[in-house]
Amino acid sequence: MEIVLDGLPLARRLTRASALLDITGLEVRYGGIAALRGVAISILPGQGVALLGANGAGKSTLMKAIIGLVRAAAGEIRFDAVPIGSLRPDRRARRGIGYCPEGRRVFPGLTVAENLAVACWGDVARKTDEMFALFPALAARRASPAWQLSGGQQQMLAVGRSLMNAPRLLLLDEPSLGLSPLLTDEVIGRVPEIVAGGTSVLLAEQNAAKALSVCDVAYVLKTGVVTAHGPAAALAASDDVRAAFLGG
Amino acid sequence: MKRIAACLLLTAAASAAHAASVTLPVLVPLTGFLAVEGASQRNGAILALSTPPAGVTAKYDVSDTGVSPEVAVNALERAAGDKPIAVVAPMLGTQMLAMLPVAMEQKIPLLTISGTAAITRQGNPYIFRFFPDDATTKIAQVRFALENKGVKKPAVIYQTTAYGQSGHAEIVNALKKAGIVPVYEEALDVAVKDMAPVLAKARAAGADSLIVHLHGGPSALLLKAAAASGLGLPIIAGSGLSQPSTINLLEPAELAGVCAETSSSPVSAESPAMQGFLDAYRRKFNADPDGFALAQYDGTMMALEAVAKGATTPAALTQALSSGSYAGLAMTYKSNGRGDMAHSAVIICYDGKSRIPKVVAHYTNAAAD
Amino acid sequence: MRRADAMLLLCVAAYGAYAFAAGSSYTLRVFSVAGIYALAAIGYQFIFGQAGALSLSQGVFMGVGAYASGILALRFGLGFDAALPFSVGVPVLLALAVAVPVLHLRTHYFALATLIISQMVLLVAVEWQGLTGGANGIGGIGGITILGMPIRAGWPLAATVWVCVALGAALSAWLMRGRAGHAYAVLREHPAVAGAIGLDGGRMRLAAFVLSAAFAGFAGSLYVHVIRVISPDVLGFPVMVTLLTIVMIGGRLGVAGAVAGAVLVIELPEWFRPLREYTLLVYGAILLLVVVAAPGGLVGALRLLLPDRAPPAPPALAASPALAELSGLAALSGASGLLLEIDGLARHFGGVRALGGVSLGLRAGEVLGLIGPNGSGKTTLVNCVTGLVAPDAGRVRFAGADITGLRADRVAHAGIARTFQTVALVDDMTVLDSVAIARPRTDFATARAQAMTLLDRLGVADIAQRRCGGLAYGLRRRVEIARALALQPRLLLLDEPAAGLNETEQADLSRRLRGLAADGAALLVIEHNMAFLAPLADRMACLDAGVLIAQGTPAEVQGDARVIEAYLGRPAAVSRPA
Amino acid sequence: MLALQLLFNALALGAAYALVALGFVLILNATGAVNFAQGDLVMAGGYGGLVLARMLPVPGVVLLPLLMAGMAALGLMVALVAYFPLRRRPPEAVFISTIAIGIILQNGTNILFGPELARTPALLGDGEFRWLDGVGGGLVVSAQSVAIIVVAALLIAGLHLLFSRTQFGRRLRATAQDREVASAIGIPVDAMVAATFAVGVALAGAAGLLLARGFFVTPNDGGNYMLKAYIAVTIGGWGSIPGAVAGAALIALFEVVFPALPALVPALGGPAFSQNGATIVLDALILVILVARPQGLFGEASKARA
Repeated sequence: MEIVLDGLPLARRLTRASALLDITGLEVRYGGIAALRGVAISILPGQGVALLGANGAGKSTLMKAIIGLVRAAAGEIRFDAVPIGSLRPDRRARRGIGYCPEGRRVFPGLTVAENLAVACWGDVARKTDEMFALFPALAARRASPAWQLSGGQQQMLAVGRSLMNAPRLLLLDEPSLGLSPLLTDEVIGRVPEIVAGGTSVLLAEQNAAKALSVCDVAYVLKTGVVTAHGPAAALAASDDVRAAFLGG
Repeated sequence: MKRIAACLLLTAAASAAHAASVTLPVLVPLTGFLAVEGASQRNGAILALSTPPAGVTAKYDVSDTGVSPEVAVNALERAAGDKPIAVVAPMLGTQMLAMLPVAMEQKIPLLTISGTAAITRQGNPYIFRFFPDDATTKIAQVRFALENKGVKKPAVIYQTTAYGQSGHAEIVNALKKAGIVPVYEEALDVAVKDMAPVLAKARAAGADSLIVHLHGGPSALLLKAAAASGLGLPIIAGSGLSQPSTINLLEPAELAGVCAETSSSPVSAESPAMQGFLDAYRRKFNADPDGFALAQYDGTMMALEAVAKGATTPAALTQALSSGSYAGLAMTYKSNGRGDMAHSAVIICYDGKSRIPKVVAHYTNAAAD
Repeated sequence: MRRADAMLLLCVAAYGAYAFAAGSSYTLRVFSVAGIYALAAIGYQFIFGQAGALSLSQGVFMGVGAYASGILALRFGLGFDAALPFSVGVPVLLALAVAVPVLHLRTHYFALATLIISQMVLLVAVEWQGLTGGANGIGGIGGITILGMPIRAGWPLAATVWVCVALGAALSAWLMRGRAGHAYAVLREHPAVAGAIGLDGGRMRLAAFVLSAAFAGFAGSLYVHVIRVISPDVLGFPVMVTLLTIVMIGGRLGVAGAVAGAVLVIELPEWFRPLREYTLLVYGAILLLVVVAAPGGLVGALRLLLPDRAPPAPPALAASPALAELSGLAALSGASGLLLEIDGLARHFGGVRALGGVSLGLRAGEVLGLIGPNGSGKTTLVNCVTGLVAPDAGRVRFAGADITGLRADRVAHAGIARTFQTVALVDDMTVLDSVAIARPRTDFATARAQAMTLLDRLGVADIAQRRCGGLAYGLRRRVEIARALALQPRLLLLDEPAAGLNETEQADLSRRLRGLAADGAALLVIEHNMAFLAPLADRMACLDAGVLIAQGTPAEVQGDARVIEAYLGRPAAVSRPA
Repeated sequence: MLALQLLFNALALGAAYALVALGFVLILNATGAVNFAQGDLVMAGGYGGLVLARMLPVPGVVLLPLLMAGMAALGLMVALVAYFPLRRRPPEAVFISTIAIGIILQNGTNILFGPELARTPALLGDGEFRWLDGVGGGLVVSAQSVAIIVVAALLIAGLHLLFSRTQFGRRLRATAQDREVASAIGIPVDAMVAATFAVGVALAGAAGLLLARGFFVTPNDGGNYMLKAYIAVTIGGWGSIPGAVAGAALIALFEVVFPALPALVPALGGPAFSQNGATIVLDALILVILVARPQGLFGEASKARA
């Protein structure tokens, strides 16, 4: 067990070749302002990875850079060892990256079933049934327009939608946002199941304890820089995490 | 009279006294809601300009005036730079009103077929109108309705355009003189599609006939709706219905018993000279001429004849047009002192079997002569 | 004036010189008509450019002005000059009448509303034949006379029209110089900020609309005496489309754009007249090409090609008059001794509870840190206090007065300033002007000098003349805080001021904020960054799901079990698959 | 009987207007921009029908799919020329670029076909059915009007099926609702927007063919249809598809039934019930709707426009 601050440990260098997602030297700028600087992250197949950090630390920006909604000013993003940095978002999604945006952003005028269907390029009926099995609360509301759902149901729908195309990597951006603790448990509690199904998960969360409890590995972002990373259990006990949120 | 016109046309070469080359630009609306009428104007003028009297060569350029006064004035100012002997001016009344002061400044005679009454009432010596004004045509329309159709309780339906409002005033005037008040009046926008409400209201008002003063398209829509609803009332329409391109959209049966006023009906080919014009027009433009085309042809020809007789400056031409008389194909043209050259109108009627109307009545506005 | 704008005006002047030298009545007439459209377009820039509202009634204002002048000339023999109060006044009255129901509508709804009003005016003009002559219009209107002197067609007329254009352009430039132009830029780009710095957006939009109508009416009265006929054509949609095209092609802002656009758009079809029926086809194609190729219009394109030289030096610091001191504010507090009292404030959005009855107090000279997870209602609280959002329930009292539901600009004038979570500065404006604009009731030169003092106070005086667009994040933050301070607030609400700042910058900001509090201002600081907030705040409060869950000293709040849980959460009560 | 006749006429006219409005609202939803050429595209559809009819002497119903395919291609061109280069600009830019497209279409057809009235072939035939001839003028139902209603109903139903039952249609809707997320879950949004233009313009073309039989077509007709679509969409609720259909129906009622009310109810009268009066009353009604119920009659309150 080791925690490495602002460095690249030897172990990580060894795993790069087999990584599902490998990011090096990523820099993203908004106007003249760097939102991410020199970010390096690696995710193995079947791994649950927590991305921790306070508001404004750059978690969402990193998610968007991976799916392609923001352009990287520098650095490389490899998925399955293939550089994807120049691809359009829809191309990246079709290669096997599922994206569940911050704030849910379900399609309000589409029904629950339709929200799921539009994200699927395979057997829609089978995948839809799978999602209803994963989130039974959604099954009862399959014909309701998404805007009528409660916040928790919308979040489940957004997660379900991002899983419809059987992604190998799922990007979950702040799924607990605006949810009660009970609902947060219900949504984040699905992560181990998803990981067990063979999908790697990158979970950006400000609810650090919960995120760490369901992930194997964690990265801590602070003002656009990775300040710590390591096994989840180690980070849970670390002062770095607490510091990232509550100062000190 | 018509024989004289024919002779004039055939012997034009012999009567040429002077050789002259003149510029006579054609400024007419080729885009916008009056583009059909403008095209008739252009064709009539071009036919005259391309077959001028012997000894005269006419240079002409065609320019679009659209429908706004501003563009028409620009076009006239631009044409004035070429030192024209006269210009063919658009039939849109508002454009003519705007062009009149410029014509006065530049001393250029305007040859037009606009029916708007006001344009010859501005005291402008440079306006020459070769189409009977609204008073003449509407008196003909109303007299025909009263005298031939026995109309007592007419419904008057007109357009909200300059053409429609100007004609409407004259219709109501003419009816008033005969002591008749329309039982129903309605003004229609050119965009009105469904004529059923108008017909229903006319019927509900107890109308015994429709006196219609609409542009070509709306006239056709009205006739279609009337035929479909089995209205069964006499319809006496305005010159909008005399255009062959409009008539072609209607089935002959839909036209049965419908009459309309116009200045002339070239497709009816009442005389050999008119037949000659009809043939020449069809050859050149692959279309049928209407009364507007013939009037503009006559008017342009009158000017060219005057040139042939020595009126080779705008001033001389103005003088010649305002004092002379010309036996054209449609009628004899002579100014009443204000620039109104045409003083008679015809009524055409359709028999329900053919799209070619018969000229059933000629009316001359004696008061204007 | 910017170099690009000057260059465009020079081009127009050169063309004008050519037109006058050529002396053909055709060229001069078209140039005169272009001048009339230029005037109407300069007016259109107020509402469409400055206020950023797509109005489709500018053509009708011009037409109404034309009708007013034309009818007065025909019925009462009034000359162009004598009729001016009416030809400008009638469209202005129409604009005022229309503004009440529709001016608050946004984007396409405003566009459609103004379009429909235009259609109604056109119908009235066509139907009211007794007054307007109906569709036939009325001819025989005299040319322009000034003090009884008739202006001949040709160069005297063109000169008269273009003198009017020059006067109109000068008036427009004068009205939009200094504060007003910058105020409209803020209103257009960041409407919420406009309220927060005390600008009355509604009144500004109304002023722009009325000015548009006035210019249009003036242009219309020229038009009717040049075309010498009144007809409904001048009220028709094509005139409106022409004006819109002029401004889109020339540029939405800056009189140079309107003038150059008008000359191009009016002259172009005349240049292509030899193409006959293809004229308008080619015109349409060129219009499309220009819109696609030059998004900012001619002005925008030229400004890229001809960037401005180095800006003039800022006002000297030494000469800056000092701002009134902020101290002595404690006396203004309410009976309870609190400057700000929030009592039971609640707000729902749709079915979501953003604030569920929050009560808080703040004394003068105190710094209160407000923390809470994302979505816990912190920003909504600030929005409710500053009048951006109306609360469903609860009261807000400030310095003893009830300010609940007060409009944002009034709240600002009462002495409450704020910053925004995402920095909202106008990219094209200089730092100095961005701050000076918020100085209330001060002439702009003084305001700029005072703004220098504030910039200096925040350590950014050296970038005063730079445009905000290219600034680094930390600098933008400080400019925004300086702008809030320019209101001389007694209460300052800061929404995540440290976000995006590095540690040195944070320390610097913290020191400066403490200084403000020491002067007697009250500060409410929303922040996630505890390292920054804890030393700065006298007290801290924590919101979670719209409810206050803790209040006390920073140490107390940071150690509170509920706060830690709200931030770090409990471990999920799920078992991992084996 | 007259009332029935007028309602039927309004239904036929409203059905055609609904297609115009639907094409408009689809593009509006997908791009957030007003396609000001929509009316001119309806006009172009009329002339397209004319061209096809000259090449193929078959009933209009057979020409309709061909025309819609051709118009869809034209829609793609419009998207390529007037929308995609401007998609990152404020919506006013597309406003102007589509006005330019309208100018080009209007003058292009004027050059190609001349200004005369033109007429497309009937969908099926020109027959008409008459009932109760004796009673108050009887009820006349032309085959063309029935065909318009049936074709429009089929197209609207087809559109509904497309949007609710096909992946393609659902993805079009998803793209219209949140373009960024749509692209992030794998939907090629540019292709979807282009497809929306194709569908929207194909509908305009269909409306053109339907309208140009009974009401003819000239190159100047575009502006009028554009205004109708704009108004229908606003009455119904900006972006609402059922709203656009209802708005179109309301416009048709105001054109056909409202001005005829004095013939139905003799007590009514006055200038309000003239054809122009009806337009002013409708205009005033729209202003009231805009001010009092900004989300339109069918829009959701959540999509407020202020």
